[in-house]
Amino acid sequence: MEITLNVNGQEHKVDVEPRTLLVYALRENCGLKGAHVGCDSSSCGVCTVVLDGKIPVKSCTMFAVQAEGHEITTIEGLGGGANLHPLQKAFHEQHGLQCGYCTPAMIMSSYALLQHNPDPSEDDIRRGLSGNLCRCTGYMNIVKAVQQAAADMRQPAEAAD
Amino acid sequence: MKLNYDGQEQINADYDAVWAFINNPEKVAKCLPDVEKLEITGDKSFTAHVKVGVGPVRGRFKFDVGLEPDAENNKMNVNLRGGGLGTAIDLTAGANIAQQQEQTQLDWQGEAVVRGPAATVGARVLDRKARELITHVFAEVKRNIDEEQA
Amino acid sequence: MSDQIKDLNPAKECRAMGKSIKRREDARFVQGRGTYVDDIELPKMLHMAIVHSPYAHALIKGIDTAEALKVPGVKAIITAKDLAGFNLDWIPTLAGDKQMVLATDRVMYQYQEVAAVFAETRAQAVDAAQLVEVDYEPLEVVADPFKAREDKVILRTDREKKTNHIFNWNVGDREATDKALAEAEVRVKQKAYYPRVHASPLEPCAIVADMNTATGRLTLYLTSQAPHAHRTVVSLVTGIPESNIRIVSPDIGGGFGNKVPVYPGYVCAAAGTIVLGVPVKWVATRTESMTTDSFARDFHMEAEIGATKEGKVTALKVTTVADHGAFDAAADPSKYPAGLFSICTGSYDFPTAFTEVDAYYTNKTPGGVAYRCSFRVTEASYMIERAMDTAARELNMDPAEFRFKNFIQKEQFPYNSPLGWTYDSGDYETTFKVALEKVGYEELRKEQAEKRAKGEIMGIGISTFTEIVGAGPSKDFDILGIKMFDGAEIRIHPTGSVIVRAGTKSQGQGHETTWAQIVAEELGLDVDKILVEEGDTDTAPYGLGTYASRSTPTAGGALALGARRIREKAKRIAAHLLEVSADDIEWEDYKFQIKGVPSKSVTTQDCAFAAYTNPAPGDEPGLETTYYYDPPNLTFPHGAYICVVDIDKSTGEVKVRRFVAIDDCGTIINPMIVEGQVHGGLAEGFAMAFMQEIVYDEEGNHLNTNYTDYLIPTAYEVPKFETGNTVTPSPHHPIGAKGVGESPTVGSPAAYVNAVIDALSPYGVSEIDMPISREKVFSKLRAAGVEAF
Amino acid sequence: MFPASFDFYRAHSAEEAVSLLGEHGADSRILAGGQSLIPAMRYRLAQPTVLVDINQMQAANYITEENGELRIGATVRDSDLEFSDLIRTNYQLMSDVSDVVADPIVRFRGTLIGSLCHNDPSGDWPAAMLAARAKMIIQNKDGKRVVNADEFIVDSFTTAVEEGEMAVETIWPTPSKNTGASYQKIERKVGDYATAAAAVQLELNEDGTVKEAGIGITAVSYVALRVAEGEALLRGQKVTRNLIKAVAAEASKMADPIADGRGSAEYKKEVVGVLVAKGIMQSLERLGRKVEA
Repeated sequence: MEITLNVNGQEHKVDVEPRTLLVYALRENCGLKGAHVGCDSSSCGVCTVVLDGKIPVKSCTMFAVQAEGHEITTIEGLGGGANLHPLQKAFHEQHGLQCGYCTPAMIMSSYALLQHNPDPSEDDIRRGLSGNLCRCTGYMNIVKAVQQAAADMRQPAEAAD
Repeated sequence: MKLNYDGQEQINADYDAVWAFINNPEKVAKCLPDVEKLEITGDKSFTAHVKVGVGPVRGRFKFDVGLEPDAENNKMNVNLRGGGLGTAIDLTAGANIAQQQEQTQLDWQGEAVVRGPAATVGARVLDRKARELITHVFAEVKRNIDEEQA
Repeated sequence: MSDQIKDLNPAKECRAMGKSIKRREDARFVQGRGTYVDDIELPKMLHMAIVHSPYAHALIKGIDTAEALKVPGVKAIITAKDLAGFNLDWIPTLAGDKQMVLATDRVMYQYQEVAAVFAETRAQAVDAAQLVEVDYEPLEVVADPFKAREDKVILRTDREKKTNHIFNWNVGDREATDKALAEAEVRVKQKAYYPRVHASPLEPCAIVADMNTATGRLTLYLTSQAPHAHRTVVSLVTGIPESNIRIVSPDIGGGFGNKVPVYPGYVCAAAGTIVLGVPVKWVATRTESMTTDSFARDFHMEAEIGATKEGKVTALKVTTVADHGAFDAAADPSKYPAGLFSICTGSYDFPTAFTEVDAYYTNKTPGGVAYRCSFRVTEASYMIERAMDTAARELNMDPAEFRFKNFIQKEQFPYNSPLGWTYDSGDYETTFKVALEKVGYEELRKEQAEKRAKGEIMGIGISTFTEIVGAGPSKDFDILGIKMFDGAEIRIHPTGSVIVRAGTKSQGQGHETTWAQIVAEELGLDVDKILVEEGDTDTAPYGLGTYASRSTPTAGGALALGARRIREKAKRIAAHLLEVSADDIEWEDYKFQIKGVPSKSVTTQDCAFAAYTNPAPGDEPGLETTYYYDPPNLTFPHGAYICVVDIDKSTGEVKVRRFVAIDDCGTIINPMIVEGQVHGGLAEGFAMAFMQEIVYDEEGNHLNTNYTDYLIPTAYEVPKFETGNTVTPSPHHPIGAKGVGESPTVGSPAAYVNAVIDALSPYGVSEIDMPISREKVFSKLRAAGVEAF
Repeated sequence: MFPASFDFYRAHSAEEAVSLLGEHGADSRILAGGQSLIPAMRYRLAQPTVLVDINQMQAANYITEENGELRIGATVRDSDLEFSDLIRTNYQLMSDVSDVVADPIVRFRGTLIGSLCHNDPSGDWPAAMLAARAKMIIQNKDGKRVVNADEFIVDSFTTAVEEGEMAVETIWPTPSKNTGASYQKIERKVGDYATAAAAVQLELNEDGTVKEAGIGITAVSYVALRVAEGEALLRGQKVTRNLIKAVAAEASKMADPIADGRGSAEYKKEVVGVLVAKGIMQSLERLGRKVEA
C-alpha cells in the first residue's frame, strides 16, 4: 500500500506492506539509515525515533502505516554539518559514544527526554534512558553528555530570565 | 522445558470398551480440541492439524500421533510429536487401565517437552495450556466412551 | 566527509600523545551517518533467512522445501547437500576442529542452521523459512560437560576418537605443586563457575556477499574484527585466490570478540551469491545472534592455594572443566587451546604452580570467544582473585593486607611466573595504594563494623589483577599458522597530509583518533592532517585484527616504528634541505634541526614536500612505508579495583555504592579514550557479575534467546565508576603502551563478587556464583535466619 | 524478524472497531499500543490476519475525574499517566505503577487498557486493578457492559472481553484523603516483567484502623490474584508488625508460581509476601503513619 511519511519535515511517498515496521520503511524506503535494528523484542532501543516533536518510539515496534499523519524526527533531522544539535555536540565532547551503533537512538531518546524535562537530575537521565541499551560506554559519559546538552539548551531561556 | 502432568478418569464402561476406544486412532483423534484437519495414517497413528491460541499467541500446530498399546500391562502409551510457530513439542503419555466393578479407571501421566521460541517466550503460559490440553483429551475420552455406552 | 565540521575535528596538535583529543570518528556517528553492514544495499540484492533446529540433538530424516519454494519472491533454498557440492558443508574452526555449516545428517545443538532461504525481501525469506519442513528423530541430549565426561553418549560420531573429551592442556609442575600443597600450613580450596555468556554487541553479525560473475571477484562486506584473517580463511575454504577476495569491514557496531569467528551464516550467504550470481544480504536476528554466535567462558574451575600461617602463598593449583559445545570453535592462538589461562597466578608471587584444563563436547552452541578478554584471562583472573579472598578469610587476615604480603615486587620485573610467562613491568603496591586511598579503605572498614553491629549489610570487594595482552610474539603465537604480527602503512603526501592504514579494525575503540595521535607524535604532524583507514583488505596492510586488547601492543608498535622509519628518511631529506650531513641533524621539539641550532630547522611537512619536489640526491623519492611489527613479548597491564556494596535485607537487592578502578596500562595515548574503555569494561563486568548468563535446560533448550531474558544492563542498573591511573610503561613496547580495553572486564567481576561475599560473610556465606541474582542473596539471608522485615 | 502478512484497518470509533472485529472474527485483533502484540508478531507467535488500529480514535484519549471516579479511555498511554499531575497527586498506586511498567520508551506507546486486556500473568496493571477495585467498560455491537476487576481477569492472557468486543474505558475509584498506596515490584532490570510484585492500597479511619484494603499480587500465578484473606485480616484493625506478617503469609500461601529465569517457585512464593509487607508499610508511611509494634 502507498503511504506518505513526513520525516524530518520532508514528505516521502512509500510503498509498503502493512507488516512493514517503521524502522525498515525509514531505512529502506526513505534511505535514512540512522535508526538501527538490534533486537527482536523491543528491548534495545537502537531504533528509537521521535514522533510529533517529543514522543520517543521504538520504530521496530510500530508499523509504518501507523506513522502516517505524524511528524517523524530521526537523527538525520536533528542537525548536521555546521549546525549540530547541542546533543550531538555534547555526545562528541563528552565521549558519549564508542561504536556509534546505539548513538543515534540514544541521542533521539535524550532529545525526547529533554522535551519533557529540560533540567533532569542524573537519576532522571539514567531512568529516562533506560529503554536504550549501550554496550560500549558504561553510560557514564552519556549521562554527562545529556547534562551538558541540557545546560546548553536551557541557556537562551535562562539568559532571558 | 519439561512439563509433567497426571490425572485420573472414571469411565462408565468396561475394560474392553475402553481398550477398543483408545486403540482406535479415529476416535482418539476426536478427543483433541480444535482439530482443523485430520489424516488417519495407519491403524495406530494419525496426523492432526490443531488450532492453538493463548492470548496473542495463536497459530496452527501439526502433530503426528502414535498409539502404542501394551496389552500385557494394561497400558496405553501415546506419543505425540510435532509443533508449529517454530516450536517442537514431544509429548509422551501413558495410561494405566483398570476395571473396577462397572467402571474402568484411567490413571494417566504425561510428560511434555517443548523446544524453541515458545519454550523461552512462553514458559509462563505453556505450562497451564499444556495441562489444560492433556486434561481435556482424557476428559474427552471419558465423555465419548460414556456417551457410546449411553 | 564534506559535512565534517571544524568543531568535530581535533585541535591542531602535533604534541599529541597523552592528550584527550576528541574522537574524529564521532562526526559521522552523531549524525547517523556511519555505515554498518546492514546499511549497504546493492542492486538486485537478495535477502537470506535461516531455518534453525528446535532440537538440540537429532537425526535429520528429511528436509522438504516444496511449500517454501512456492512463496513469492523465493529464489533458492540450500541445505547441506548443496553445500557439499562446493565442499562447503564442513569448515575448519579456528581451534583446528571442523564444524558443519548447515546440518548434515544430524543437528548437534538447538538452533543449529539447517537450511538457508534466498528471497527478494526479508519478509519473504522468513515466510518461506517457516514452511521448510524438517523431519527430526530426537537423540539423547548431553547438555552438561560432567555428563559428557562419562562418554555414555558420544556426540561427535564423525571423529575417529570415540570420546567427548577434546583436550587436556596443562602447564606448570604438577608434582612440585602437589608436594608444596601437601606441605602447606594452610590449604584453601575454592570452586568457581564462570558462566556461559554472550558478548552481545548491539549490531548483530551481518554480511553482504557479492560475487561479480564477470570478474570472478568476491566482495564480502562483513562484521569482521579481523578482515585479513577472514580473507585467508575464505580463500582456504573456497579455493578462491586471496587476490580475488575483498573483505570490507565497514563501521562495526561493537565486537567484544563476538565478531572474530567465521559463522555458518556468512558461508551460506557467500555460497548464495556464488550460486545465484547476485548479491546476498544476511543480518542475524537477535535470536540468531544469541543462539548461534560463539559463546564465551563456561569454565568450571577449582583452585587450591597453599600458604604459610603468616599468610605467604606457597603454591597454586587450578583445574578446570570447560564446556566447548558441539564443535571446538574456540578462538584461541593455536598453541593455546585454553588461551592464556595460565596467567592464573595473577599478581602474586607463587613459587610453584600448576594448572590444567579439560574440554568436552556438549549439545550446545560451539564457541569460546574471548569476550572482551585476552583469551581466557577473564576466567583466570576471576579465579585467583576469588581464591585470594577466600584464603585471606581462612587466615583471618584483611584481604588487602594479604595481597600486600604476596604481590610480585616492583624490583622483581621482568618477572618469570611459575607458569611460564615473563611479566614485562608492574608496580602493584603503588596502584593498590592509590585505589585504597581513593576509596577510603580504612574508613569503609570502620563504617562496615558499625553497620554490622546494627545488623546492616555492607561489603567491600577487592580485585588486584594482572592482565596479559598483545598476542603475540611470532615464536609462540599464530592462528591457523598465521603469525600474530600486525602491519601499518603510513603515506605522507606532498603537502604533509597523511593516510595511515592498519591491519586492525576498530569497533568503537577510537583507532581513527589514537592511531593518528601516535603518528602525529612521532612525526610532529598535526593530528587533523592524518586520516586513518582500516578494514578494507584491498588497501590495508596485513594484520590479525582487533581483539584481545592487542591493537595497541601490536599495531600501535607498528605505527610508532613505521613512523620512526619515515623519520629516518625525512632526516636525510632535512639534511639535504639544510645542506648538512644527516649526522648533523637532530630530532628536537618535533622538528629536524642542525644540532644545537634551533633556528636552523625544517618540519616533517617540509621534508614531505621535498620528498616529492626536491628529493635528496641518491634517495628514493616519496615518503611512505609499511611496517610489520612482531612484538618481542606480551604486555601485562594491571589494576586495583575496589567495590562497595549495600544489601537490602528484605529483598536481597545488591546496590553498588561505589566502584573505584585504578588501571595501569603503561603509556596512555588518549586519557579520554582510556577512561571510556574502562567505563565500558566495568559495565560489562557488572553485567556478568549480576545479570548475564546463557542458560540451557537438560534437554539442551536454550532458555534465554533474546534481550527480555538475557539481561543487558541499562543506564539505570549500571553503577557510577571512579577511575584513575598509574603509569608503568612496558619496557619493550615502542611507546610503552600496554592495551586497556579488556582490563576492566577481566578485573572487575571478582571485585563485585568479593564485595557481596564480604557483605554476607558474617552470615557464614563464603560461596556465591555469578550472576548474583536477588534470589541467591535472599535465599542465603533467609537460610542464615535473617528476617526480611 | 518480520511479522506475517495481515490486513490493516483503521477504526475511528469504538463502534467501527467492534464492527470490524465482528466482521473478521477470531483472527482479528485490536492494535492499540502494540508493545506486546508487535513483538509477538515479530516472533510469529502471533499471526493475526486482521489488525484494527485504534490509535487515531481521538475521542478515546481522555483522563477525566468526576463524581469520585477516574475514567480513562482506550488510547491513553502509560506515559500519559506517568506525566499526569492529577495521577501523581490523587492516584498513588497508579502513579507508582506507571513509573515501573515496561521501559520509558515503551510507556510512550503502550496503553493502560491494552495492558489490562493483554492480561499477562506477570503484568503490572492487573494487580493494581485488583487492589484499586477498578472496573472495565466493554463494548460490543449491542452496547456496553461494566465488569469489575475480579470478573475482568479470567485466565492467562484472557479477560472478560469476548470475541467481537472491545474494552473502551476503565474506571478507577478516586481514593479518599486517608488512602495510602504502594506498588512493590522486583524486576531483574528496567523493562523486565515482574519476578513478583504487589499492589497495595489502604484506606484508614481517623483512628488509624483500616477502613478498606486492596491487595493484588502478580507474576506468582496464572493470573494476578487478589489477596482477599489478607484484605479481610486488615479491615477494621490497627496495623501491627504481626498483622503485616499474617497478611504477607496469606499472599505467600495463595501464590502458585512457576519456576523460570526470574526465579524458583519457592523464592517467588516467599518474596511476594515480603513485597506485600513492604507495600503495606510504605502505604502507611505515605500517610505519615508508622507500623505499631
